[in-house]
Amino acid sequence: MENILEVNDLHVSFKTHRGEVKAVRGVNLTLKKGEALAIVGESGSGKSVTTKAIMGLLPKPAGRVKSGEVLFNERDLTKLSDKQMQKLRGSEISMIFQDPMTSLNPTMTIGKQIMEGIRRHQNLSKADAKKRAIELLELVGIPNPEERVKQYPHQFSGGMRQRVVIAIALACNPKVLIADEPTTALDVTIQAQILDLMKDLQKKTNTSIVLITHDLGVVANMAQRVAVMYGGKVIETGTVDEIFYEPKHPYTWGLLSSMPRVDSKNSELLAIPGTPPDLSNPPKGCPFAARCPHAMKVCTEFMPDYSDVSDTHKTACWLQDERSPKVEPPETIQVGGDR
Amino acid sequence: ACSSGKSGSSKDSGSKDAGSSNELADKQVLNVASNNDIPTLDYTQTTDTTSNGILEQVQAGLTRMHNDKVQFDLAKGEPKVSDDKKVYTFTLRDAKWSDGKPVTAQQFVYGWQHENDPKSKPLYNFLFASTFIKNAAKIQDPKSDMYGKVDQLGIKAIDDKTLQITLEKPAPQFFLSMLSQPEFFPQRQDIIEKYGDKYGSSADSIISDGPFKLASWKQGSSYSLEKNDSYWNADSIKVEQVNVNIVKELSTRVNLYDTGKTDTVVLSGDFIAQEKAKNPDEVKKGLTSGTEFLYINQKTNKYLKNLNLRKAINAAINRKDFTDVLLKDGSIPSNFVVPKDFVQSPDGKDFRSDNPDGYPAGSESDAKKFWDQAKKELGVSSINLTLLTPDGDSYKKWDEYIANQISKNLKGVKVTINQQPWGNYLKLNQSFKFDLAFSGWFPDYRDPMTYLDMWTSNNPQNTTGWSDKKFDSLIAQANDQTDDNAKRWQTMLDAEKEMMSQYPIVPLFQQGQTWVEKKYVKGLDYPLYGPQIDYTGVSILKH
Amino acid sequence: MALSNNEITKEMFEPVAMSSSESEAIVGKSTSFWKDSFQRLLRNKGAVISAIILLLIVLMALIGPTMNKYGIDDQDVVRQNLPAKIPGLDKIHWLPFDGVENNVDLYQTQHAKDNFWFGTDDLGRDLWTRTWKGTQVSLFIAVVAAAIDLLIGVAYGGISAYFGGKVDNVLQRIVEVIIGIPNLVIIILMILILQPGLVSIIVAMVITGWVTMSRIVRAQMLKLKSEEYVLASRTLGASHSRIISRHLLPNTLGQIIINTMFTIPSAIFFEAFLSFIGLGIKDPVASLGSLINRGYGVMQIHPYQVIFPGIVISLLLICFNILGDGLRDAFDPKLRQ
Amino acid sequence: MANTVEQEKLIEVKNLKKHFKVGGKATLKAVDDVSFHIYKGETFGLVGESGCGKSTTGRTLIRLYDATDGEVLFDGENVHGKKSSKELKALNRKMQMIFQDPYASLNPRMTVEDIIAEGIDIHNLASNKQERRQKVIELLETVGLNSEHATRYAHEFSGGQRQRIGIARALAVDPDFIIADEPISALDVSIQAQVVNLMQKLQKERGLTYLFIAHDLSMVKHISDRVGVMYLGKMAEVAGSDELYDNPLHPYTQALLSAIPVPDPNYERSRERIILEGDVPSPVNPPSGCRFRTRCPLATEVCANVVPRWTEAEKDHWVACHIYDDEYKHDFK
Amino acid sequence: MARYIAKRIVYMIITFLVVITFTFLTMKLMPGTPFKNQNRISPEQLAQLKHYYGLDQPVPIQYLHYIGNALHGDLGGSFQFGMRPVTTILAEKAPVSFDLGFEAVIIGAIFGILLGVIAGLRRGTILDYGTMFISVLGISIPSFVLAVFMQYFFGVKWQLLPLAYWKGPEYHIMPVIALAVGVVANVARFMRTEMVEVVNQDYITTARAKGISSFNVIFKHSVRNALIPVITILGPLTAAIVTGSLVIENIFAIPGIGSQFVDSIVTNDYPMIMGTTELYSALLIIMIFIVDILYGVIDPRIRLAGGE
Ligand SMILES: Nc1ncnc2c1ncn2[C@@H]1O[C@H](COP(=O)(O)OP(=O)(O)OP(=O)(O)O)[C@@H](O)[C@H]1O
Ligand SMILES: Nc1ncnc2c1ncn2[C@@H]1O[C@H](COP(=O)(O)OP(=O)(O)OP(=O)(O)O)[C@@H](O)[C@H]1O
Ligand SMILES: [Mg+2]
Ligand SMILES: [Mg+2]
Repeated sequence: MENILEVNDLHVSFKTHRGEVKAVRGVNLTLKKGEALAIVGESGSGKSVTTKAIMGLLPKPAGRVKSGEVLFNERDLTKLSDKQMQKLRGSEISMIFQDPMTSLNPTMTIGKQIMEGIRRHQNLSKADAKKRAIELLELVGIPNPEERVKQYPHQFSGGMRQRVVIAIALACNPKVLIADEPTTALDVTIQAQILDLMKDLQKKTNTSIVLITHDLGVVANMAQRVAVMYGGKVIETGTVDEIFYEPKHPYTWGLLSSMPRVDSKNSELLAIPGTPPDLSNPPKGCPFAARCPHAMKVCTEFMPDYSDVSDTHKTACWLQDERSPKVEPPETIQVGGDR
Repeated sequence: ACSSGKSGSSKDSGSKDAGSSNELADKQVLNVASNNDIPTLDYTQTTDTTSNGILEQVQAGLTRMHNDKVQFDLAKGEPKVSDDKKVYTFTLRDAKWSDGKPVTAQQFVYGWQHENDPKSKPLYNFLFASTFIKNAAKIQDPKSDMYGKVDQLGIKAIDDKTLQITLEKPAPQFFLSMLSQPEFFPQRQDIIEKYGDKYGSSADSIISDGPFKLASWKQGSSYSLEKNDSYWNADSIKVEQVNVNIVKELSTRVNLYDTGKTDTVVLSGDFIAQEKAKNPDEVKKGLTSGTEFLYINQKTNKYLKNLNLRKAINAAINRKDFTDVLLKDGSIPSNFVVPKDFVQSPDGKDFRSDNPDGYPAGSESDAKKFWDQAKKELGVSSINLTLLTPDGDSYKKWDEYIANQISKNLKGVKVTINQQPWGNYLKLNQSFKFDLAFSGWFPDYRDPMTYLDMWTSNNPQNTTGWSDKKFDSLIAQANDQTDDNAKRWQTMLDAEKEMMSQYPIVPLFQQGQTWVEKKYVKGLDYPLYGPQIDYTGVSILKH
Repeated sequence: MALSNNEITKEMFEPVAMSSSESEAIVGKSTSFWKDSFQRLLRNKGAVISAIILLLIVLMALIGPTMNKYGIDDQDVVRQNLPAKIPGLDKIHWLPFDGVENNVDLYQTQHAKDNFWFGTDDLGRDLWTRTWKGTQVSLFIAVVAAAIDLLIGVAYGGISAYFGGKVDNVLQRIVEVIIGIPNLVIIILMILILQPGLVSIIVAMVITGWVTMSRIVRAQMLKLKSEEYVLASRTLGASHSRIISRHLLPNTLGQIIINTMFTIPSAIFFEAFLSFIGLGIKDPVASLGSLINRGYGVMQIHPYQVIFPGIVISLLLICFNILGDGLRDAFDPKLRQ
Repeated sequence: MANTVEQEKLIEVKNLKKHFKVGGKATLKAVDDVSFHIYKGETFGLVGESGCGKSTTGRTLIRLYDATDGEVLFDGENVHGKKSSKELKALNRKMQMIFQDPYASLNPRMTVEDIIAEGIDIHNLASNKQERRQKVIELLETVGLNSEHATRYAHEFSGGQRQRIGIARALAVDPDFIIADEPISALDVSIQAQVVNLMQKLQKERGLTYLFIAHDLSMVKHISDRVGVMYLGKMAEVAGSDELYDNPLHPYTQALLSAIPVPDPNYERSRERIILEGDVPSPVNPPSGCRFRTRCPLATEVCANVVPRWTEAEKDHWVACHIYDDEYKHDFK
Repeated sequence: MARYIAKRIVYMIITFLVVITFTFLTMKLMPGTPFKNQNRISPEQLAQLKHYYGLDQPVPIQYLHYIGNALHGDLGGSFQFGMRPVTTILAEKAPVSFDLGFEAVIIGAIFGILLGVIAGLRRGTILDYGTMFISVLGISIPSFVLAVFMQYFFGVKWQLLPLAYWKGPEYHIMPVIALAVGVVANVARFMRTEMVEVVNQDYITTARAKGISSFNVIFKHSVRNALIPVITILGPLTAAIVTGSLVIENIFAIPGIGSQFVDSIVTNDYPMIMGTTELYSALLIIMIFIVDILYGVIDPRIRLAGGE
């Protein structure tokens, strides 16, 4: 499969009054056509910033792509002008945000908000755009779409709003859909509805998805591949099975074993001690070193290179180095996924 | 004197240049910027100089003040006077109202009665009593059984053109000038009843029989007078239109004048110097008949009973600096009671002609001397005095100066200013809750008595507590001498002299007036007595 | 990553034990909210400059009147309307300190021997003394009015929010009615009843002034009341007074300070406005407003009579506003991070 | 499990109701006739969708809200009802609460020492400054922090640390019972375990009883001995946690459980879900009868007309559903 | 919504009654009498006049009288204008003041919004600081000082604009600007805050993510939403402007109620003061009401929630 989206060595910084925050420090990602890539990781690890950089939506003038490239169909998005980017956004790449309660304009009807993007990208007449908006609402499972297009966001429940947001994102059949924690703010039962919908739509439209989430359950449910981020870097990436059943990075281990599982009862969870690094003053070496139970001297001094575990599985950890002592993943990790 | 219009003998109150060879402009329009709007043109409700002034321009009475002289206006020449000088019979000329109806004697009778009828809530009818019009005082007195019986008033229409006025005493010298006041004008019953409450509150609710008509009146903004062609003496009126704009800020008025948007503006304070520097020829000055003085309360303040203390206070105030440096508007220091240029004796001499500058007040050193003496006599070294004044912008500066002067020149005297709204001021003043009180007096009629009789022992206006037998008897004497004007005159001069030896009050100054007018304006007059501004003589030269 | 591999030696692969205290350590000095805000404020140049100017003005208001021999009511009409003259600065002609008006050196023509730094008024009073004395009075009025506003507003808003329910309902209805009354008009009416003067101006301004403060305090307290740390305190059994004094007030203080920073200039402005329409402080006592009122009438003739008090009042208003803005930024938690 | 060891009831909630007045005449029935009990030393989990009344239940239990109706017995003593301030204070010492938002639950103007010592001050548990400080340091160490942290302000801490400070504050008065209202939902996954482990450790050491509120079922199951499931102000089901997960009776519980994504790709691939239609109705206008009926795949006419009874369908397994009510059983297939 | 409006109207009436009562009592407490003029009035005359105008009756009776008359639109007669009905005078002058006030508010609002938008969008730049500094100046410099300066330069020195009166449109320029500057400053500051707030909202990011043009993002999404709360300050601001024009009206010789009010105060013209106060209050109350309703109409969240 060809890569539709490729992020190479992306660096993003924010200027704040406390100094420069290096939010993303050399991120590499690839997204293949039709697949769903999940990005998981610590809060503040740069997941949202990475996707915003892809979309060209970094808050100006504080945020800036310092170096690296974002290749979409072989075009480097970081080099595009505002105008060119606007053409792309919403038509080729779309995005969904976390909070459906705030991501819709409260003073504009749902219909208008959907039509806006359509009319911009697909020279449709007003009437046609409206027809399309109604179709889209129907597609995302909103009953009475003819009535609903005339309503305002506050007349919709949270789940409904997220459906609307998805409808907006899918309005122009984008090639890539970036969903930044699309279900975090929703209740489990509603989350299930939305995930179901997304999967369904992906099948229908063959859109590639980048899904950011904290919930490994959601990852397991939705994604084909996973990238694990920590401290502004991708520290491990691989297929879902590789990440869930043969994780190599101690952070991934921690992540997996700090979650209780409905189906297996452990007396104690494995907690990752300490707190994540301060990105305005990032550590020299591996960002996880300070919290890593297997940290070595080298970890605090040097950032490890990526090593290939398999064709699809990469990790950046000194434990992969042959000089390091052999460390077994905690037993809570169900190696091989034998269930 | 002759009744018909004005001869060329216009009196110049200031330094008006008399160059007269100039051609008249095609458009006879005068633009004025004034501080004051007309409060009302309902005869019964006017109390202020602006309203009265306008009424005197748009209406006419038996007489008219012009160039400081009494002229017969609607009266066709001198009245017939009875031997006891108590009954005057006037013949009216054929004058018309602006709606074409004739002016009749009955309209006078109605006017006077209306003016004295409690139902019309008149505000200024006490003039009828002061003029000794028969029964006027009783009709106005709620306690009298004649209260409100206006048909008992001493006025009668013999026929359409003959009017008879009866007085209680021989008519005072000011009688004819008093008849030029709007209160004594004829009134149109039909119009007044037609408009009711709204009468006199808009340009179309009044009709004119005077030199001008009120052409428009936008309250608070502007009004304009237009020559009244149906006025009997319309031929003598040159100016066709007078536009008056109400502008509250003096600096704005001056700016309007400087930019040629208005032809005349009354000045005060520092603007006088400014305009003098800019347009020296256009600044005019004149006196008014207003006098300002301080009451001294010797009724409840035991110190102020002391003559030397009163003299000291009187001498402590440098009036010359006050009028010349501070006011600059042509006001003059007054060490007298009856103002200058206000009224002439029967033989034509000004009341002040014998001592134009008044009685000497003394210098700063005199003040010290008097004060030292007073201290010895009173056995004190310091006293505190309050200076009661009405509130108002102009008083502010005056108070500060006066208070400062007294404190500065009489070491040990401390003066505190107590500014009060008018009603409170009156109350405090009447109940003697003050030490010194600022006051001013404008004449109610054209006679020295209007300044003098209030100081008699039992006069309610005499809120000084000063009681002087000699003065009282002189005033009584003068009031009984209405049949011998020369004698009466001398008695009044003596009375003033007596008063000014006792200092029941501290006279301060006689108000002046300064204004600018463009060179092409001729004949604009701010008379000492009569209308506030007299437009009847105005003409506009080519410019 | 291009690392030269030879820097990495074998012994660097020794495991190092991470102590828990290390991973929990917090670097840097402990900063309280106030210290933190203060530091942020210090970084705001505008606010710092404003604060310095305000300090200077306050200082001058205190010592200015004593710096020459004239009192506020030392009149001498002979020296009336002299323009400002400061020896030294009088050589620089574009500055208004050369004693010259309309190209005439009035000090010569009026034979004035002394220099009047801000000139004199029409009664010959020294405007330097009067300006600073006026500043003193204006500041006094403003600060006292603001302080009383603060007391009433905080008490009213606090009670309303804290006790809620019926109390709140009644108190807020009252506020709603008061808001419907134009405050300028109220102030004027109050002054008319009370007679112009220091006390009545303050009373008149306070009568409506506290409403803003009370609303701010109420809104803030309502928000805080349901904050979890207040609930936590309640579950610990804290008394009303403890909750108010330890939790609600300290967390409202920022807002209170900010609002006060805006109340003071508006009180200064109101006083000036009242003086301007003749309802302010009565002479011979001066306030900035009464000075401007006097000077304004002759502004075109003797501009210096209005310029100096005008500059002082403008500086006061501007600086208070900028400082207020600065404080708001400094206290705004949104600008933290 | 704990419930077999110790059966003494610490908390008994009987027909608890809490209604809020919202705008005009409408009332919002946040908690409507809820009954359950908590045994000494156990952890009782409370789950349910957002807005179903979990927090309100917790807060009414601890008298942050006055109950509209019903009673709450703590060790046999009614929490509500008239109380002297002394009695109230005593009660406050025994019951404590931990809050959801680590950023909002610490007063930003106070040092950590003062925050933790608040209970000590209120109840006069320290005779002097030194003792107070000593106690604070002990508490800090209990929650894995140290004395250096005492002088710092809340904003300098990370979310997990703050949450632990909140726990230390609650522990300061040495309570028997702690209500934890979503103590971990605002924390990052890697931090959640820190807090949960700490809570479990403390329970063991001090014999605490917890009411653990959360909407994360996996965590609730992990920590709780028994679990209550709420729906729209009503209790739907109460059972031992294993029992509930293995044998959910209420259709809502079943749907809830099936909706949780499991972090296991293989499992997820093969899993069948019950996906509920629609949203939770408004508690201002709840549906008649069974409140869940509008979304229930099994709903019949009865459900609209009759409010389901609170029945013990199996031993120690309570449910409010007509399906398990002998009277209506036959209406369902 | 209807219920809400009804409730608000009841409040308006209560507020208004309170204002009337307060004003009435104030007048009763005021020292002095209205009969201050250049004329002299003796105490007897004063008593007589008081009798004429019913000022010697017990206060409660005077109050009931006043309220009764007020309900018929009769606010009494102006003492200083020969008892011309206060309502007539107000009816004549109010339009001028309202005209001036509304022009100032509209122009001020437009420029204020523009400046606020610019500052809000360019937050932290020179443009932002510049705009905000200007608006601090605008708030700080009293309008009357500005008015006098403008009058001197534009009217007298350069003679570009008429320096006084209220006639053609060119007469409006200076007074409206003098008043509008404060509005501009206030609105700009408020607008900026709202813009900064709105620009950081998620829905703006959503809008941007749709790829619509920056122009549309700014105007259709940001400005529109930022404007809604700005409307709330326009009500009180309009009232403040109309009241605040007292001095401006004097300076430019504009025949409005503002300069009238000052005159009434100076002359103790009770009925006029009361009438004007009531008019101002009515204006403020109605403006607040209108703005509230407008707010509801513009913001669908409130409009459709039925004013709960
Ligand atoms: N506008 C900004 N200004 C300054 N710093 C920012 C800004 N936005 C993000 N950051 C910083 O960048 C870092 C990465 O943030 P990001 O939002 O990408 O995290 P995330 O992985 O999405 O976390 P979460 O899971 O909490 O959403 C954080 O340290 C954050 O503080
Ligand atoms: N103080 C209050 N006034 C009015 N309504 C309230 C109040 N507190 C809660 N509610 C309402 O009561 C209902 C239950 O709220 P509660 O906070 O108990 O839910 P919850 O189950 O804790 O939800 P979440 O999971 O979102 O915390 C909600 O509809 C909420 O809006
Ligand atoms: Mg994020
Ligand atoms: Mg909750």
